[in-house]
Amino acid sequence: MNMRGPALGELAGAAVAAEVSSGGRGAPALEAAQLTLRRDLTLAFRKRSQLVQPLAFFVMVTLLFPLAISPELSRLREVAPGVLWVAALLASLLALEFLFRDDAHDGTLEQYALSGHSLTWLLGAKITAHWLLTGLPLAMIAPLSALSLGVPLGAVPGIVASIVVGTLALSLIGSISAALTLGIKRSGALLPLLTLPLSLPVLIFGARATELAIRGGPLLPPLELLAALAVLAVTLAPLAAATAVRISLE
Amino acid sequence: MREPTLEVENLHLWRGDRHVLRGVRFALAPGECLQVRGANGAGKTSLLRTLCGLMYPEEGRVLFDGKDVRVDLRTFHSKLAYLGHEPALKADLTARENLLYWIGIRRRLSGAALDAALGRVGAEGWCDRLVRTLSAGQRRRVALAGIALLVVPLWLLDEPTAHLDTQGQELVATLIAEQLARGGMVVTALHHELPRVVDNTRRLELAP
Amino acid sequence: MATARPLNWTWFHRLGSPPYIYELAARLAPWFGWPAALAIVGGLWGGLVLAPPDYQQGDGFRIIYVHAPSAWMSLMVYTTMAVAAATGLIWRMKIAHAVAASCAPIGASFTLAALVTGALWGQPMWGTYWEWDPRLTSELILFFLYLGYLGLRAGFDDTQRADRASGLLAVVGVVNVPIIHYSVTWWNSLHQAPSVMRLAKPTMPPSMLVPLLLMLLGFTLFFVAILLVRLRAEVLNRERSASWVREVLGP
Amino acid sequence: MREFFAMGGYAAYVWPAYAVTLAVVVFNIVSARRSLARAREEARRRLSMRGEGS
Repeated sequence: MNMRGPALGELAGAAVAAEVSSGGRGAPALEAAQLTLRRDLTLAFRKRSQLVQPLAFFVMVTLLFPLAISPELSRLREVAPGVLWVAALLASLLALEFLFRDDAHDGTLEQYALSGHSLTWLLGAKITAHWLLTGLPLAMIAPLSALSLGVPLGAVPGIVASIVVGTLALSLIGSISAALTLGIKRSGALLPLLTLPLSLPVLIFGARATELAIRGGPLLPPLELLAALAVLAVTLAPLAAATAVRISLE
Repeated sequence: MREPTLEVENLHLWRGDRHVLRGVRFALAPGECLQVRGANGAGKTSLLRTLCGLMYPEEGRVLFDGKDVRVDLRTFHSKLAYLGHEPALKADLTARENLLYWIGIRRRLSGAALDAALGRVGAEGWCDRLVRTLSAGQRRRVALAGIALLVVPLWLLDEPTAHLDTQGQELVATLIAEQLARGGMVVTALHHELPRVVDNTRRLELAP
Repeated sequence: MATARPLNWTWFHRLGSPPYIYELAARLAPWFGWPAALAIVGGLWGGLVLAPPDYQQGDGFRIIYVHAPSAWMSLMVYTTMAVAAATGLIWRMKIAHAVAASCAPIGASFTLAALVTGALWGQPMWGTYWEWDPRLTSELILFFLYLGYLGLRAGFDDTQRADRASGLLAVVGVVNVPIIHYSVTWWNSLHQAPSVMRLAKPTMPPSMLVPLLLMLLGFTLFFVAILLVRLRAEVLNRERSASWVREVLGP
Repeated sequence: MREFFAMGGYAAYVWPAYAVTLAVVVFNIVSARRSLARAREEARRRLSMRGEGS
């Protein structure tokens, strides 16, 4: 990364004009990623509706189940893991729509691709921002829904942990399909169709971890599998998303 | 240090059935400007996007400084500034913030440099307003300030004068002239003439 | 005007040359098609007539001769598709993308066959058409992966982008298939006793095994034959404006 | 012969399974041929359009 600095400086050497006093030194990749992250967070806080919508959706869906099944907490407790995870999956799917749409529309992705930095890193930062804005709040609000489904208080830490890790994996996996559908005008049901099969392992391990948390079983094994998925997604998904974004710009 | 040059050899680009670029070739030396002209759909944008490596030509090469840009696209990208149809600005950020985030990922920015650039494009009065409240011409000016801040040898400008008034068009011409004066190169797609003829401008006509 | 579309994959010379592939596929297709027919007829005769009934499942086990080859096709075709797509993405080889695009409908249709035959086998064996057996569940997910691939392709107007985007999806999918299968198996092992159905027991007598192998061979050859025909169509669609098309199609 | 078709009482499952697979095989043959024919036709149409056009 540092090698880029001098090369650019050298080039700019002749070209640096008086009005630009600070010189043409390139920002290092990490700084660029930080800026990207900060920008997305700033934007999200200015436009809060995108932040709130998936959360409201999540709470709504989990509220529907008692109404549809029964108000008996013992029965609800049985289905709570499934309800929580399916709702989390759908909510994160809803949020995916916003991940790249605006940036593709206004030419920001183009500028990222031409920034001279690794697009993989920049998208990694974007995905991180997306997870901080959707996955993490979801995990924070999940205890409320869980308690309304008759889940004992002791299970809450385990549930929160599994949703934190699981939503990270979901954001990463979803970024691939979100990037793939960028070139399509009416993607509609395509995004879920592409994302859901790939998210299945997350659902399975996440729901199992939640179930064990409720029953008081050893929830570490499924949590570890979930973490393994997240790690794998961290290494591969930004790369795949970057490739997909480049394809959409072609 | 040898001055960087841009050479384009026999570019052919297909989009589906359409043969968009048919053997485009040119060479550009430091301090030269190439004005790409042609009717709508003649492939001006495609040419610029191929030059910067977003599109892959079926045949031909782009050489920057004697090297095929495909070999190390990232280094090449760090030496160019591209202004597309969309000015890449976020409606919910102010003009200043936009530049901070957009140009900030390319180079370190001092507040003074930012102020100077915003002043150049006449944005002192409104640079702290949200971009959503700015007119199309004002947005264009912010984008131009961004390009001016990127001190790089090669500028690729797609219709830089779009939405601009006479004064704004004058500004574009001045910025281009300055870039050329410091030994930079400019390739611009424009169907009008620049209001003030920039020296060293050559023209490339693309047939539809 | 009739500028030939440039062939940009110079190193794959002949294999990358559309007219050559178009002609080669036409010549090769019968050499796969007829042996496929022969193997399938032989396999059917062996499987339906010669093979003895299974000591547990009676004649019901004969579904294996269509279920197992269909399931094999679903995975084999997906892998072929992903390898072709990766080749196309890495070397920008249009022919490879044409191969990948030709694979998808074949694979999807056989995955559907595997699902339906699996359900029909499940009813007599498990007493229910659908059992959340890991194999069937994975097969169902694979079917959705195929649908996603086809859906993504259909979403693009221009072939180049459709090729590259759907190619990437195929590669991502093939990385995920083992993970999905593992997670489904893991999930299944928690919730119920191991499945009763055993496919292709290692102790299968030759009279049962040989027809199965013949069917597998026949289906594979059939896949290649169909792939070659579809490939010709895909090549033609991508090369409509090239001058060789005029020569090939005649007046 | 009747015994053969009865499939030891499993006829209701065995024959539909074979029928479905046969249908898929036939579908593949037909649709592959149709797509080739359509591609040819389309290419011809374009060629003739181009011939008249220029």
